Amino acid sequence: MTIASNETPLIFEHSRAGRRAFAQAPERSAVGNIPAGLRRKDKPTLPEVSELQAVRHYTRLSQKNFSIDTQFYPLGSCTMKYNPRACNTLAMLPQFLGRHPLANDAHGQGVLSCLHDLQDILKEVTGMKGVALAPMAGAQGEFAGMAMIRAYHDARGDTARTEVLVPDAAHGTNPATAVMCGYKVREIPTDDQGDVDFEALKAAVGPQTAGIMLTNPSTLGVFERKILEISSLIHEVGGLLYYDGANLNAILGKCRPGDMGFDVIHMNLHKTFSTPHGGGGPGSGAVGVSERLLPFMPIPLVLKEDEKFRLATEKDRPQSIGRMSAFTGNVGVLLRAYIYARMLGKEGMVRVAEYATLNANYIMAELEKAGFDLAFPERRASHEFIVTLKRQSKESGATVTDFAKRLLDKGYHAPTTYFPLLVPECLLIEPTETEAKEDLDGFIQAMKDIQVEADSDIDQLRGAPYTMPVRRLDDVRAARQLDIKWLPEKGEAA
Amino acid sequence: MTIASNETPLIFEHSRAGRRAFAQAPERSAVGNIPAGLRRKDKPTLPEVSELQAVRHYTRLSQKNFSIDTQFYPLGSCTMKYNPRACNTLAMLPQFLGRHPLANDAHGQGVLSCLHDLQDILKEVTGMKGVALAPMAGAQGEFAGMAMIRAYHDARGDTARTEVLVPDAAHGTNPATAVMCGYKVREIPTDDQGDVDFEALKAAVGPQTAGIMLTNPSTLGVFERKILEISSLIHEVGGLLYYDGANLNAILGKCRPGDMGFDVIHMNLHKTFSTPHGGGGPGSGAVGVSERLLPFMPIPLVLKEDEKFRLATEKDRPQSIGRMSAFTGNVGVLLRAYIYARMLGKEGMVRVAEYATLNANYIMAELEKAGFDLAFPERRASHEFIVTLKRQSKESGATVTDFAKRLLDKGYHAPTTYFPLLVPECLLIEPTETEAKEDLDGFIQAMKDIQVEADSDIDQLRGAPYTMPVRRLDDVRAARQLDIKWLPEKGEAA
Amino acid sequence: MPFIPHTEQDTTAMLSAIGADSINDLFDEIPAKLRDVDLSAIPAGLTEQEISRLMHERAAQDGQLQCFIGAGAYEHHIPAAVWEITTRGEFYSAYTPYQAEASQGTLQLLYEYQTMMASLNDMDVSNASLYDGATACAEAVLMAVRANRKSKSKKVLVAGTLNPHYRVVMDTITRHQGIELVDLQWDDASGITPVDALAEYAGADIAAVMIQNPNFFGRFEEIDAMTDWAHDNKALVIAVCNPTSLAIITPPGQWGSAGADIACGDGQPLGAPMSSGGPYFGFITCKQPIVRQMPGRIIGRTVDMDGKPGYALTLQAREQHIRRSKATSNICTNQGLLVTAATIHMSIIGPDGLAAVAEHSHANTQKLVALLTEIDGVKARFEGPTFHETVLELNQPVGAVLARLADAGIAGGFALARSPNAEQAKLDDCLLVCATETKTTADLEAYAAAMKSVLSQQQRAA
Amino acid sequence: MPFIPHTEQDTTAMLSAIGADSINDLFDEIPAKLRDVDLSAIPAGLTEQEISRLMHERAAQDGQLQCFIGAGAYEHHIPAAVWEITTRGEFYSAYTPYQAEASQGTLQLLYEYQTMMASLNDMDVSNASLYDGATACAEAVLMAVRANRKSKSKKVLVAGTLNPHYRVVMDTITRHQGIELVDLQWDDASGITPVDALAEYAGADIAAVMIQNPNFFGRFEEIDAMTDWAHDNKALVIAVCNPTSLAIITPPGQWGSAGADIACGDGQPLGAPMSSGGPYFGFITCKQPIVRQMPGRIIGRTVDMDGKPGYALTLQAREQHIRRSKATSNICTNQGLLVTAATIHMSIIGPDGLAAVAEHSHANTQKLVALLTEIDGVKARFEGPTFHETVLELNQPVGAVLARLADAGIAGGFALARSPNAEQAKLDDCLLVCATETKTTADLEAYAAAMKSVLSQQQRAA
Ligand SMILES: Cc1ncc(COP(=O)(O)O)c(C=O)c1O
Ligand SMILES: Cc1ncc(COP(=O)(O)O)c(C=O)c1O
Repeated sequence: MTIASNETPLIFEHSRAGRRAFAQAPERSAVGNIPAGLRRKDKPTLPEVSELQAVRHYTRLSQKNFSIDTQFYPLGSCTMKYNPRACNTLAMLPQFLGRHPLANDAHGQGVLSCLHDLQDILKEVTGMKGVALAPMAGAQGEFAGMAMIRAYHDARGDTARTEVLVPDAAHGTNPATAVMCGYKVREIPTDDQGDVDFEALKAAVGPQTAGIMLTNPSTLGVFERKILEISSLIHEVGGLLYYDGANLNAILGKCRPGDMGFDVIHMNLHKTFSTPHGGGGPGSGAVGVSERLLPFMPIPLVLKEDEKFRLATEKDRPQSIGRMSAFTGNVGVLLRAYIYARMLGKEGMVRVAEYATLNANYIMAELEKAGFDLAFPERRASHEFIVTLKRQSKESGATVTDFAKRLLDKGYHAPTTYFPLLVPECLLIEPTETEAKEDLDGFIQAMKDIQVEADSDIDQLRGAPYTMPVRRLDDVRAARQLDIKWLPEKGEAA
Repeated sequence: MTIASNETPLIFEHSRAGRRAFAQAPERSAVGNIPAGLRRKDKPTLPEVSELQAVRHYTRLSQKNFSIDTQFYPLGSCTMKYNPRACNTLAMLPQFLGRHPLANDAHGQGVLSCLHDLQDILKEVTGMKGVALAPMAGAQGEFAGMAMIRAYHDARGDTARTEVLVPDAAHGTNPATAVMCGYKVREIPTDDQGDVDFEALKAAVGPQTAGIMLTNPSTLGVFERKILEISSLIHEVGGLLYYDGANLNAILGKCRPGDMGFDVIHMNLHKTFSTPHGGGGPGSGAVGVSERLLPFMPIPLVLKEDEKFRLATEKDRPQSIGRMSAFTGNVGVLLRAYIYARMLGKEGMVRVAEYATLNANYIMAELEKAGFDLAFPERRASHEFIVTLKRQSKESGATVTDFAKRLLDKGYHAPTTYFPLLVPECLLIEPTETEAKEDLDGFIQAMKDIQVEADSDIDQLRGAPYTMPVRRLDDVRAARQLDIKWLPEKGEAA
Repeated sequence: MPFIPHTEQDTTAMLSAIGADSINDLFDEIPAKLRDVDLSAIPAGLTEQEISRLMHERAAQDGQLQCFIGAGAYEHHIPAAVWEITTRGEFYSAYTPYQAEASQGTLQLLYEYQTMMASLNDMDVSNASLYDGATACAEAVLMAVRANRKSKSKKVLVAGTLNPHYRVVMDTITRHQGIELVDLQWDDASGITPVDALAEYAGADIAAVMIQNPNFFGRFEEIDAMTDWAHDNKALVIAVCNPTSLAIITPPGQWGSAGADIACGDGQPLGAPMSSGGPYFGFITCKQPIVRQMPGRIIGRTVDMDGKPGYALTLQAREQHIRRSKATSNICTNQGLLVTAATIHMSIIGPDGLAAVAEHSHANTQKLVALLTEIDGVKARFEGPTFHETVLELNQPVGAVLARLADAGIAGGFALARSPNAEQAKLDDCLLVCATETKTTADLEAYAAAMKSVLSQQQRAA
Repeated sequence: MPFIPHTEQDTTAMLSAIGADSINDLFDEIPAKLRDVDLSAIPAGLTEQEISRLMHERAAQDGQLQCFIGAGAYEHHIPAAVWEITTRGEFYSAYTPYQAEASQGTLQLLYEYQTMMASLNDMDVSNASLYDGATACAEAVLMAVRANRKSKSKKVLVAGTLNPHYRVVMDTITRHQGIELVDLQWDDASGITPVDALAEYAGADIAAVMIQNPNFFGRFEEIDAMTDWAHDNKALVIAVCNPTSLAIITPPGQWGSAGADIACGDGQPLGAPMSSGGPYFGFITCKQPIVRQMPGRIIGRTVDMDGKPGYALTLQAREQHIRRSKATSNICTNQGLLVTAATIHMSIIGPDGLAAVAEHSHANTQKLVALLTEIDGVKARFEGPTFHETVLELNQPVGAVLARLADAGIAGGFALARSPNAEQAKLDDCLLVCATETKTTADLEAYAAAMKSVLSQQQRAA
């Protein structure tokens, strides 16, 4: 409808010199003793608009987004489930928002107790021996994890370990992280059932192996069945196991990375623990560790002593890999995760995995019946699974992108496309546990309808989307004719 | 765009027996000692949905509305200006929300002091001698006002006054209210300049005149120039003057009803004092009175005694017309109005009238230049003015409804249509002070473009709107084939 | 200039387009002597930061008591989602849905609301809200008098157990239309209206009988017998109900053999915070045949030019903007945003959730009454079951006890001595208490402990 | 089952479609010995009402101190509209905008953000956020080392006046990549880095020089001389800035004759509440030629199939999901929602508003320092002007003083003894204070009065 489909001018186009939301800032005043030479002479290009103009502009912009609150969003690997509103409301209580990070612990017993309890809950549900909440997203959790592995080897004088093993299905953050921690990455292939190719793995391990980074269930949507064998193999050669917890939703309360033999794990609290993704973040990548990595955990940690809570420092944790953020990490995100965890409770944790898995297997079964090819038809889906359009794309020319864009027209966010890289023309579909059967059915029907369209009217399909604020965007031009900042002289939207 | 343009099923269509937002209510429990015979046997048709389903449904529904936060909304007589967000946030502080209306005054000094200060501010800005905040909307304020006029006459034993004078341009609530207060309504015609026809008025007044209900500036968008003469005339015959404050925005801080000689006035705080209209309400119709009506004000009033605040009761105010609501009126609305009034301050009040009037006169001037006919071309606009499409409708066949619907397509809410009733094919246009020149220019351009379309492609115009969630609706069918409740057996949206 | 976007250039350009020299010129039609306004008594404008600080200070003055007061306003858990969605700009800052095509969000929601409210009352139709429970009762009386074509009397019998705050508003509003409201006395032992009280009116011309159930004392009226009596005597029945109770208590549509004709009340328990008294919203529902006598807005489902379903205001010919002096009511602005909240609230908690809330509120009140009546000097005033409010009798002046409880952070209930209904006010040692589902056992015990301590101190002091 | 919509019938139907007997069967590929999890140590689930009560209790424990701490996190007024819009579901509950056509809201907002942030720093380009100021500094170092093709050394000179919390994180993150961070000592009298301190590195292979201005002590560095020195010596310049200061202080793009090459910092002062340390967001901006070395997401404007403008992620070939082990950083999830808030915040307050905030924060800090240094036992530690933070020296142990001030409801500042930078920690009688525009004169006076009373009591006790 019109509300959002008109082109929306940039906020700068509403700007007029001297306009301002006058209730929102004091009048200008003298600059006191700051020497003129240190002062800015030009005016930065911030918009000069009224409060109403800003409110209207951003309210309208918001309407141009798909989101969990408005659409089914089966984005594989991303766990787009309902973000309970109470988590936001309660994490934003004024005392929580108003506390300075360097205020003393005595005036922070409330927030610290929540963080401490969250550490405990995450320990229990992952089976790890310690949990640190410092990392600010999954990738930073990975960094903390790999840095701990490195610190462990270093502490033992075991410095010949230069290599980290990463399955070819891994998320890009895994190899990128290993490199940031000074390791070389060796890719391990996947077998035709979606498991790690065990023989290849055996061939790859050795004294140079610092560790392996795995996610289980993997990004292929299947549970790594030989996980215990892999764990023994790596440990035997002196390596450690890293668990990428992006897929923890699949097994929450059903089985635990700690029991599988992992030494370190990060959790994406913005996935499994339902903190919102906010159009890109923030997240939280809390890490859990086994006994041997306890000394190396990042700080701060919340300690409980005599019923009082305090933040551990370098003094308490001399072997720590250090700090990941200026202060205490994404505390507001952690509060949301804590509230969510308490609302789930022990009974609720396991239901997450159960119904997420039920939903994924249901869509998988129905799509298979409808003639779609599964990447791993003989496997159970975990909380997600992969459809490959390789055959169709040959038959009709319809690509994964075509399907994705057409789904938008039908009111569904597209699944993850072209990831993992090793499955051609793939869609990674993750419905999550918070979606109802009839919404899954709607999505299944949409997929079938698009298939019909692919077979009957490929040009129509290729033109999708038709009902979004814009049609398919020119990515190549975006990179070639780089326009990443509005310039006053550019004037009206080019 | 798709987000909202799909037909949205009713919430009941998402309902499944046994589904529920389980975090939101305790488990069912025994009904204790309530006898079985008193208990309900059937289940009411409330939806059984998950929390996500409810959130998604109503978030999507909201996107189908035009609103101040998303569109220019020049709805005459309605003062659709920016509702500052802080007013909402601060009126919803937990202590305000959590206070029971029957809690003692000692635990309500904060809220009562705000209401008391608001009474004072409204007194000053209207020039009245007392203000009562009890009425819950304009129409209830009118009722309170007319009931006070009646109580005044009755208290003086002056019971022969049976008639209330109402200009033909008046809002429907005026005559409806007069009747609820037991009066007969006599309509007074308007002269060709938009003023009350003074000769007709003179002829109509007499010992039977209880009073007159006026709004000034009137709903014709012009200031009643003979107001002082009218006031003398009515007072001479022993009648009282009622001021319908719906248009107070036009004169805020510029001139005062009290100074014009009005005896009672209601204010629509949801207009002039910018509390949100909420898709239909709530409002607040605070009333202000002259000296002689002070004893009759509705209760409760907030009294200040020894720096403490308390609510006046029947004992304090034996001649009061009584209570308008179970408790203290729409307190939350009053808090919003208070916050807004304090943010405006004395300097801000007058700017409201000034810029609201500037905006209206500007659009009026530009539309006149563009060939539109004004209802009163020789008059200044107040904060609003009237365009009449009588000529065009003859020439091209385009009606006010056609213009209104086409404006929606262009992203503007329609002005008020076909009101006041005495001007044929009229649009009552009120931009308010919070809209910027370029948005007014956009609206003016849209009006011109529609005129062009009216002259060139009337069928296209008649088909509008095209970009809303629905096209023009069949009002006749709505009234004839009454469907005002969903029935399970109706099934899918009929 | 807070909230005003005009730059100096804008203003200049606009004035020149108008052909005026200054903004002041635009006011030149206003008589000069009116144009000199002194606003010096109004304080200067505050920034948002300043007003924010002020309002936080004022809010802090009010504190936050543990609330055991009911009497027409009830503390219930409101899901966080309710007001987060309700205050979205598109709902919050929209006007009445006069342009239906650009208001389908609000209109569909109201249609859903009408469905829920009608069903909760088991009545045929609902309007889209009135101001509050009290004005809903007043409008219901006016409506009944209009609707009862068989009656000429404009006489309405009103159970004396009606919420007294509603009763006084009914006086204010119906006073000028020749309506006669006759109060029925309740039975002193049971706190309900004896059907016998009606006997004296048998055969008289009565337009309607108004009954609140559960009544103001929390007690259950003999709704079936009263309803049948009214219908036998050609009077309409106006039911007044708390919507929470309707999840588990016989709804008005099922009273007696034919059901009530009009059912109304206050929607506050469905998602509106207590807020010192408002905004709440009044609901009114009725039987189909008298829908054209209904006051207020009604939304209907219809179709657009393409035959696609959509929603619009309907039956507007009842309303003041069309019918003017002959309208069913003068109401225009209603309580739309509260209805928005209530609709979302009902959707989230659902029929089972609402029933659970009712059950727990009932159970908590029973528990509280049991704890309190164990204390020396406290006993239940009326015999028989209650819903979620109960009248207790103290052996000491209630006002002083409540003041002491408030010092201990407890809003202990409503002193019936403060009832604006003079008959009720005679129950001057009585206290109406209420404990909703928001109270834990610890809360109830804390109240009982505080009461015990207050009573024993007062006793000692006396 | 909170948050799970499945009815029993749904579950049964779905299992039968799958061909499984029970949900448990769906986990049959998991080795049996892993499938027996004991969660008994986790508490049972709470309803929203219960968790709400718990969180309110915990929040109350923290209280609300008057805050005079800065040191990297600043209390500023945040317009109410900022978070009301930011937490709208469409922003709050959206993922990273991978499907551009269904994410134009977030994408256009980010494009606007990039414009504002680049302009505030007077740099060519901005990314769409990093985690926080500390990690932004670490990424800036890695980026500079990659970007400075002329340098082989991976050696970066870092002003010792850099925020010490940033400095330790830089260690954590850059440690494994052969980076050498060399700290420069400040001048003891003025609290700034003497240009002379650089002399010893003249002609050496230095990849970059990092300077914070205003520095951690609130003092202004000799940015022009340092920048020119660096460029003369083929080193890049990394500027670290507080965005509030940029409204009135020379921005990095104007440092020296060529401007800094990379400018970064923490965006918290632009609309993020202090929240015990997060979530905030890191910003990073740079000169156009090195944009391909930038970490994190970048949004570009492009056109759609119809030639209509639109926005999309661009230059993704730098990122981990494409470049994997060769990416410019491993960052994936960033701090998008905080950037949303900051963009709305900057739009509402505008350039003049931000300048006014900076000016008032400066003036308030000056006033506070004047009041405090009137007290016996308090003096300014460094000579010269400061922005909105100043180091004071007390004649008593700072820790004890702060504890007493906290009892009086005042968070009095940051004790430099707690600095993780050992050199800074030597300033162990020193206190870093900050008074932003949120403080009234009465607040400043109350702080001074409390300080006076605490110091005189401590003196007496000693
Ligand atoms: C499998 C996997 N690993 C790691 C990550 C990185 O997590 P984050 O985005 O929180 O940095 C993701 C997130 O997309 C992921 O899907
Ligand atoms: C001129 C006029 N008078 C009275 C009213 C009635 O006010 P309310 O809707 O608040 O009852 C209105 C509102 O539309 C109006 O425009």
